[in-house]
Parts: sequence; C-alpha cells; structure tokens
Amino acid sequence: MDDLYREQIIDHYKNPRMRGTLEPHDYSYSDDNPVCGDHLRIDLRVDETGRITEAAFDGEGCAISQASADLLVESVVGKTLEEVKQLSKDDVLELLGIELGPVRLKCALLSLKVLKAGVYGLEELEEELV
Amino acid sequence: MDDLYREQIIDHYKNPRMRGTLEPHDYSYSDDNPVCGDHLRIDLRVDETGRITEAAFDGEGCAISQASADLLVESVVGKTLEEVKQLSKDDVLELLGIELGPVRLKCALLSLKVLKAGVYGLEELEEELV
Amino acid sequence: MKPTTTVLDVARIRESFPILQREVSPGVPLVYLDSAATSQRPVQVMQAIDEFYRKHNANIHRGVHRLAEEATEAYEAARGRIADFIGAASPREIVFVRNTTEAINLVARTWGEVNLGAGDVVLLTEMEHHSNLVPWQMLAAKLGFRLEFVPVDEQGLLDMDAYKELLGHGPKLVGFTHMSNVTGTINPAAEMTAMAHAAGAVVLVDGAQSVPHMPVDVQQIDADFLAFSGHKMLGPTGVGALYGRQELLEAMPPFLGGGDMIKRVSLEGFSTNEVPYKFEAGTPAIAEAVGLGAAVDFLSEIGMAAVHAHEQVMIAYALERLEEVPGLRVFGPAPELKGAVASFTFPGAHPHDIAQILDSVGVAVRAGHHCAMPLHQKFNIPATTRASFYIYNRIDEVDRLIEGLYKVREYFG
Amino acid sequence: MKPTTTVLDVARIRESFPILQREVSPGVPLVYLDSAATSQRPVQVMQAIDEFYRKHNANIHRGVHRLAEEATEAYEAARGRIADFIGAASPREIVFVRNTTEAINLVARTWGEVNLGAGDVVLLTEMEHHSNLVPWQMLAAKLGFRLEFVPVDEQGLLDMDAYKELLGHGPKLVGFTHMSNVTGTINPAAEMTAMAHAAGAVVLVDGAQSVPHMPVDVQQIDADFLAFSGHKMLGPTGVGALYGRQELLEAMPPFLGGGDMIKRVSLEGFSTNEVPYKFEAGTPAIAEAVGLGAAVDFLSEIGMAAVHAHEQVMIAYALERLEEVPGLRVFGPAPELKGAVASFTFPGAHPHDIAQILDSVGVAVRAGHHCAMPLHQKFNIPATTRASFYIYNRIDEVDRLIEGLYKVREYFG
Ligand SMILES: Cc1ncc(COP(=O)(O)O)c(C=O)c1O
Ligand SMILES: Cc1ncc(COP(=O)(O)O)c(C=O)c1O
Repeated sequence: MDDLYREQIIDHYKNPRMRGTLEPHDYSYSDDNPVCGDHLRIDLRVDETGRITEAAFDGEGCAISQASADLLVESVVGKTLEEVKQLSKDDVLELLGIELGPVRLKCALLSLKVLKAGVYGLEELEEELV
Repeated sequence: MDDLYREQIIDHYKNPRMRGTLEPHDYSYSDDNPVCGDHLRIDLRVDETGRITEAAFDGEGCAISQASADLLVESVVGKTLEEVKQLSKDDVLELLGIELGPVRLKCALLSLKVLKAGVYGLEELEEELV
Repeated sequence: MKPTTTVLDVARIRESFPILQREVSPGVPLVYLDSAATSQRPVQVMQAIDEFYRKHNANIHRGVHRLAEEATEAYEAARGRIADFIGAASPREIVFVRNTTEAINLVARTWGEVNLGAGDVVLLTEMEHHSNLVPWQMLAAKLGFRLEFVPVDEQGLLDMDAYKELLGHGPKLVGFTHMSNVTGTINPAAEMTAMAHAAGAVVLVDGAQSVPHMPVDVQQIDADFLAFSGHKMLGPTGVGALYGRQELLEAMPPFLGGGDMIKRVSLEGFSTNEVPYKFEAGTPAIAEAVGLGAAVDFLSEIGMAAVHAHEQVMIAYALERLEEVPGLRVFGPAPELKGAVASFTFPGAHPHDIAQILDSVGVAVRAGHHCAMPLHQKFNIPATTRASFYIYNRIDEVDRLIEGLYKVREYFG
Repeated sequence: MKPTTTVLDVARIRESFPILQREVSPGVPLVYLDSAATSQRPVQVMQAIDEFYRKHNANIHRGVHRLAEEATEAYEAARGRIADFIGAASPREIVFVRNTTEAINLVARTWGEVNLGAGDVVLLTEMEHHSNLVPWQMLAAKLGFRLEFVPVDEQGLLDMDAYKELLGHGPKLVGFTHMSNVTGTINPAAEMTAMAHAAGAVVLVDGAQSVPHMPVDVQQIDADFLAFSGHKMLGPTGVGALYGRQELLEAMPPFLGGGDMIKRVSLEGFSTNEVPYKFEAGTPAIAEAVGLGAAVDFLSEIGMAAVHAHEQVMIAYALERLEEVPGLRVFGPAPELKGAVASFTFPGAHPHDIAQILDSVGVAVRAGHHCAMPLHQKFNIPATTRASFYIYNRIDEVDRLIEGLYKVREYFG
C-alpha cells in the first residue's frame, strides 16, 4: 500500500498542477470509467507544427486516476501529437511508478485513454489499450 | 430390468387388447410425451348413467407407455366417469406392477393423463398428476 | 457498546468457509465484508457440486439411463427445496435462471412484452439496482410505456405517500427491491404489494438482497414475481431463480427458444412445454442448481430468523463505530430498518482509494456505484464505499474495518 | 476389425474421470456413451472450481480488493484461453453465456432484431437442433421474415446443390450446425461460409458438437458467429460461449439489461458498456468460466486433432459392429464424414426401451428425438437411440453396447 499511495501520488492528487479547462482549445475529449463513475476531460492547445503548447484536465475520481491525469498531462506539454500517439500503458505506469491490479489499472489508464481519444478518435485506441 | 420388462408388459405391448379407435365416441383426447415424441389417443363411449361402455387407445410409444395404456383402458370399461376422476398414479403403477424412475414414470402416466384430460379438461389434471 | 456475542455460533460457521482462513498478503488475514456483491460458499456447497460431478453427472429430462435419472432427480429436488425455502405453493413456480438480472429480464420480455404498451405505466423506485431498471428502460423504449419512480428520502427510505399517489396513475406493474444493496433499506414488501394489488398492479420483488439475509415468504408478502441469485446466498455462481405465481407463468409466452422448452417442433413451428420448463431453454446449470439446493439446506439449518438477528447485531455495532470516525457519512436509515449493509463516503478520499487502503489491511469492501447510479445521483455523489456482512462475520471484524478507516484518514484526512 | 488401440492413452485419461469408476448397479460398471448430451468432467475441472471458491471467490469487474482482482483475472484469463482455443482474434470476441441455446438466442435477439424484417430470408438446415431453429421461428413470427431449410438426404448429408440454389434467394443469415448431434454428420463449414459470404449472408455456426470433438478455428472456417456449450467439452454446466466477430458485436444492440452491461445509467436511460461486457448482464457464471478454462487446457494438452483421430477409430469400429446386429438401422453417413455419434432404430423395440435395457447392463445411451424433431420427421421416425463417444471411451465399450443390443433382441426381437 505504501507503494500504491506513495507521496508523489497523494501530492499530485491533493495539489494537481494541471487542473483546469482551456477555452478555446484545439483538442478536447472526455470519458468515464464505468467501474466507479469517474469522469475525466482533457483539453489541448497545439501549434502549427503539431506540438502541444498547453494542456489541462478536469474531472473527478480516485487518487490514482487524478494523479495519473496530472502527471500525464504535465508530461505531454512540448510533445507533438505524433509522440502522444506513441504513448503506451507502460509510459503511464512509469510516470506513476507503481504496480497495479487490473481494476485500478483502468483508473490509471483513463487519462491515457481520454488523451488519445482526443487526438485520434475512440475506435482506434480501444484496441491499442488492451 | 427383468422387473421392468416382465412378461405381462411385453405381452400387452406386443399384443394389445384395447388398441383401436371409436367413431363416434363421447370422449376423446390425445397428447404427447415431449420427452420421446410418444403419442397417445384414448376414445370412450359412455352410457346415460355416466358409465364407460367401450374404450380404445391408439398411438405409438415405448413398451411402458403402450402396455400402461392397454392395461388402463382395459380397466376403465364398466367404471363411471366419477370413478375415472379418482384414479391415481398409484393405480396405474399397480396395474403395471413395476417401479419406475422419474423419466419412465412419464411414459407410464401418459395414458392416465390422456384419459383424465379427456374426462375433465387439461388444466385441472396437471396439478393432480405431479 | 461492543456486543460480545450474537445469536449465531460464528466460529463454528466459519469452519465451513475455507476462504476465510486466507491471508490477503503475508500476515494480513482476510476480513470479507463484500457479501452484498457475492457471498462466500461453504464446503457443503462445493461438496454437493463435486459429488454431483463425481457420481451423478448427466444431462437431464430426456435421459432414461441411471445417471440421467439421478441427475434429473437431483435437479428437481433442488427446485423443490428452493420452492419450500421461499414458501412457494409448488416447485413449478420456480424457474432456474443465471441470476437476478436474468430473472427480471425474463419477466420483462415475457410478461411485459404481452401486457405492456403505449400509455401504460410501470412503477419502480429510485433505489433500484440497474437490474431492475435497465430491462424496463429497454422495454419502455420499444413498447412506449412510461416509467415512474417512487422517490427516496435522504435517509434512504421510500416516500410512502408518494407511492400511494403514484399508484393512482394505475401502473400495470410495480417493481421494487426488497432490500437496497446500497443503503440496506428493507422496504415493507407485504404492505407495498397489498397496496399495489389494490391498485390492480402485478408486483415484482427484487429479492437479491433479502432472500439471502432474512426470512422471505412469497405468500406472506404476496409477491407475483420474486427474483434472486444463488451466488449471494452461499450458492454457486451461474444460477438463480425466478419465482412466479403459477397462473401468471402459465399465461406468459416463452423466453428463450431451444431444447427442453418445447413440446413439439417441426420446421413450421413449435408448441411450448409446461411451466417451468417453458422458460428453461437448453441445458440448464444443473450442478449449480444442486449446489444452490445445498446452500438452501445450509441456511435453513441455521434458520433465516437467526441469520437476520445476527446481522441486526452486526449492523447496529458497525453503524455505532462508523459514526465515531470524524467526517465519515453513512447512507441509509437506522439499523432496525435495514440489512447489514453500510455505504459511506469520507471527505477528501475517493471511495476507490478507501477500498484500496482497506484492502491493504485485509478488509475487503466494495467501492463504486454498486449498480445503483440513480440512487447515487439522488444523493449527489458519484460513488460510495460499502461494507456488508453475513453469517460468517465476527463482531471484531467491524473493529478491523474501523482501524482501516483511521488509516485512510492518515493519508487523505 | 477390432482396433487394439487408438491414438489416445485412454487408460490414463480415464484416471481423471472418477465417475467412470462407478457401478450403475452392484457388479455392473458404467459404460458412458452419452457425451453428445453432456460430457463428463475431469478432476482438473472440478479442482479449478473448488480452488476458485476456496481461494479467490469474489464478484468481478467492480471490485478493487484482492479477491475481486484475483477473481476478475481468473475470469478474464479463461476468456483468453477460450479465445485462443477457437482461434479468435481477440478475447473481446468471446461472450460468456449459459449454453449454446442462449448464445443463439442472443444473436437472434440482438443482431436479428435490427437486421431482419419482412421479406427477408434466414437459411437454416433440416438437421438443426431445436436451439438453432426455435429462436429463429420465434423471431420470424414477430418480424415476419421467412425461414428456408437446406434439405438433408437419406444419408444425413446436406444437399449442397440445394444449398447453392437457396443462397440465390439472398438470405441475410445462414445458420447451420457444424456437426449433427443425431447423425454425427460434419458439415463442410469453411466451404459453406465462403459460399454464404459470397451471397452476402452473415453466418452463424452451431459448434455445440464440433468444438468439443475436433479442431475448430473461427478464422479458418470464417464464421461470423460460433456458439458452443461448456458442458459438452469437459467443462461445468451453466457456462458456454458465443464467438462473434468484433465489428458485428460492436454494432449489435445489447441483449439483457442490468449490471455490468452499462456504462452510465440514470432514471431516464443508459449507455452500454464495451464488448463483450455489453452482452454480459448481471453477475456471470464466474467459477464456471474458470472451470471451462481448465477444460480447454485439458483438451489442448491432448490436442484436438488427436481427439478427433481417436473418435474416428471409435466410430468406425462402432458402425462396423452395429451393422452386424440384424435389423438395426443406423442413421448418418460413412464414418469418415462424421463424428463419434451413432443413432439407430431397431424393429419392434421403441428407442426408450432399447435405452432402458442397455441401462440395465450399464450402458448409458440416450433415446428420443435428441432435440432434433424435424430431422426425425424427415427420416419418418419419432425417435432414435443414440450412442456417442468421447476421449474417455475404450474400444471394448463398443462391445458392451453390442452385447446389450443382443439382449434387446431377446426381449423384443
Ligand atoms: C448441435 C447442438 N446444438 C445445440 C445444442 C444445445 O446445447 P445446450 O443444451 O448446451 O444449449 C446441442 C446439445 O444438445 C447440440 O447437440
Ligand atoms: C438489489 C439487487 N438487485 C439485483 C442484483 C443483481 O444480481 P445479479 O448480478 O446476481 O444478477 C443485485 C446484486 O448486485 C442486487 O443487490
């Protein structure tokens, strides 16, 4: 448990750096985790070269999903959309630095799912994430 | 097994006394045993006092169902309809003189079911037979 | 005040549940407080299944060989025991299904399909499990009838005045849960069916939480339909039952088509079998039905009144202790109005995180909407954490739960 | 000629099936020749169920505690193994159901409900089990489409010229059994799906008899849907699977409504979950799915090609010996065109009586219409007696069957 709720996660959960909304934005997507009713929205602004200049998330959910959103959104600023498309489950888990069972994995990956869905469209990413 | 296929049953199966149809008749009913696709029809003629004067059965089925039909139909000639309504599962088993598992019991009781349905109407007897 | 004992010999009961000896991680014994989701199974149930497979396994109904007869007898005997357990007039009133969900869908797709239409009303409550809501939503979308809902107050009780008023709209069917799986609220079933019948409605009772935890007699509560799941009452997964009054079952069209539910089939059409077989298409969950029969025996031996009395002691103590935890908010009415289910929220901590931290100290609870999103919407919360108790829970397991909650405070307080 | 051995080490396999040690009555050992109705279960399957209940039992998907995670993993791992077993592209293409019957009803009530209407044609065959007939009759009565049937010849083979012609009527769906449970006929599935696809039809294959007895690869036969039952392939009762191509499953409306199949619910409506969960409403047969996973492991270890080879030897010898019995008439094609199923009639003896006499010498066979009344009507007989074989049957058990049939002759000859 100390692993699961290590300080960094509690900190990102209690004091998120990236919480907010961007209006207007270039990309935006929101989705739920049906398992717990968590909800997440991610907004992105992108420059002419396809590089993310600003990013924000909003929503509510557990420490894992919120900290993962905060860490992930923070990490994509400065990346290109193409680079975002390459992000994998392992990248998110590395950001979190913890191991997760199958149910909590969904919490952790909700942010990646929402981010990629915003960038590409939902159909394509479902495959990829499982 | 020797119990189940004792001579009397094989005899009534191979040489039924009561096989046939009565046209015209006063009562007639036919039904199936869905378990095996057996089919049975019983016809009765009744006098003014409600006494059965003639009876016949027709159909196809296993030795148990056919012998039971033959024995039962034979036994009701001379009985009143009221007496037929009193007939029970045990009366049929006594006529057959054997013990039966639940599936074969249905074969044995098809004749009673058809007989009573003819006399009374199907709804009432379903209850009684189980 | 901490009760020192309850009406049940819990230590002895626990001997039948090997999983309760388990450690969740080295040195951390399991405290299983998730029986509202699914109960554990006693060895008696596992043995009944095992013995069936080792000695009597065969397909049923259509076989004349020894094993087929034994299997048929075992399956039908289980039906009879379940009928007795809930006070049904005849085993024919028991249809084996997979679970409560299938039971309710069966009623919707058969009784509902021929009895409901545009302009009709089906009256449910705001505390229904999705199982007693979504099937009616699906059917309403198709047939054009209207759904209405008895409101739930902040205590988690039905508004009985509103119920009376809504009955005035002449619903054709009233469906309600006997016991809420979120608040534990026990609804006054006999009173509610009497009122519904007086208004001319057919009544479906969702017994998923009541049948496992208290005496339920279909004739006493006068339900037309009662749905419940084996896996919540010590039985195996994969089997449940629908009770239906015989004349209703007889008038209903069949549910699924296939083997066993027919009498005669040709390429042109078919005729249906007698009840309850009309509703059991294909090879049923035979070993599971036998297992459920063994579960019913196990519960009957303890006695459902004793089960309920034990749980009353458990929940009263649990609520008392939960109230001590600063900030914790428990949903639902006073202990004497509910079953042994406590759902709560804790400020600053998501229900999932609470459950996770409790898990780390061995306490298994559930977090989420518990398949009752509308009730959570009503309470204006996305999710709760839920602890639920059964015959094998000890008083001191409540203390373990409370200790875990203090740990949650350390992290999230 | 009596083969002395087959490709399988049957003696070793039998060690896993305790029921095969049973005596039907004192001194009369069981000869189980009724596997087409339901197979026996190896101890490995019983142990998988038992172990699940003893160590990991919990409800799935919605739980974060340890047991719930373990149970979810076990359930989903079973789905994965079943997907691999039949060559599915992804575990998402496997929907857990109760049995083949439910799987086919699911397709009818979801895919059928939105894709079929007045003027449409659904093409089945005359050899279908009621499970692949009655659901379509029920739906046709409601939606007004037409059923057509590929005729069966006296040998029990489909008339492939007629099939080609009937495809010309432009059926929207073609449904056929991969292996007949009466004649044992193995239909040329790959060829039939290719022809059906060329005609623009979606294809449903009833794999109830093929998946347990021979290698079946959904991609090789190119089925859109494949239905099968756990209990016929060494798995527990109460669980089966529907394979569906992912894009078809995704486009289909949900089947039953309730927990787990939803994403969001309010009093006003709901949105559906992803496949395959969209089709799994309520608590599924969790332990049974785990048991089916163990059954698939057991079969995979033997190898389905070896299973089929063993059964080829068995049926060839059985047909040879059955032909010796004067008057006996066996239905179905030559052994190389069929599975290990022999249905027969005997002049003067009703199939039930034959089965009963065989039972008295310990030989368990089935008698009746085997849920294929139309095929029996076609053959102009009300019923047959059926012997069917599996991996645990020995060559000399055929001899026991034949001895029993000579006893039938004594009584009824
Ligand atoms: C060809 C075929 N289809 C369907 C079924 C139905 O299987 P279940 O009863 O498991 O639904 C059977 C089994 O009897 C079968 O042999
Ligand atoms: C009140 C209530 N109804 C219905 C259900 C659904 O039961 P199942 O998942 O066994 O169909 C549950 C269980 O979660 C419940 O608590």
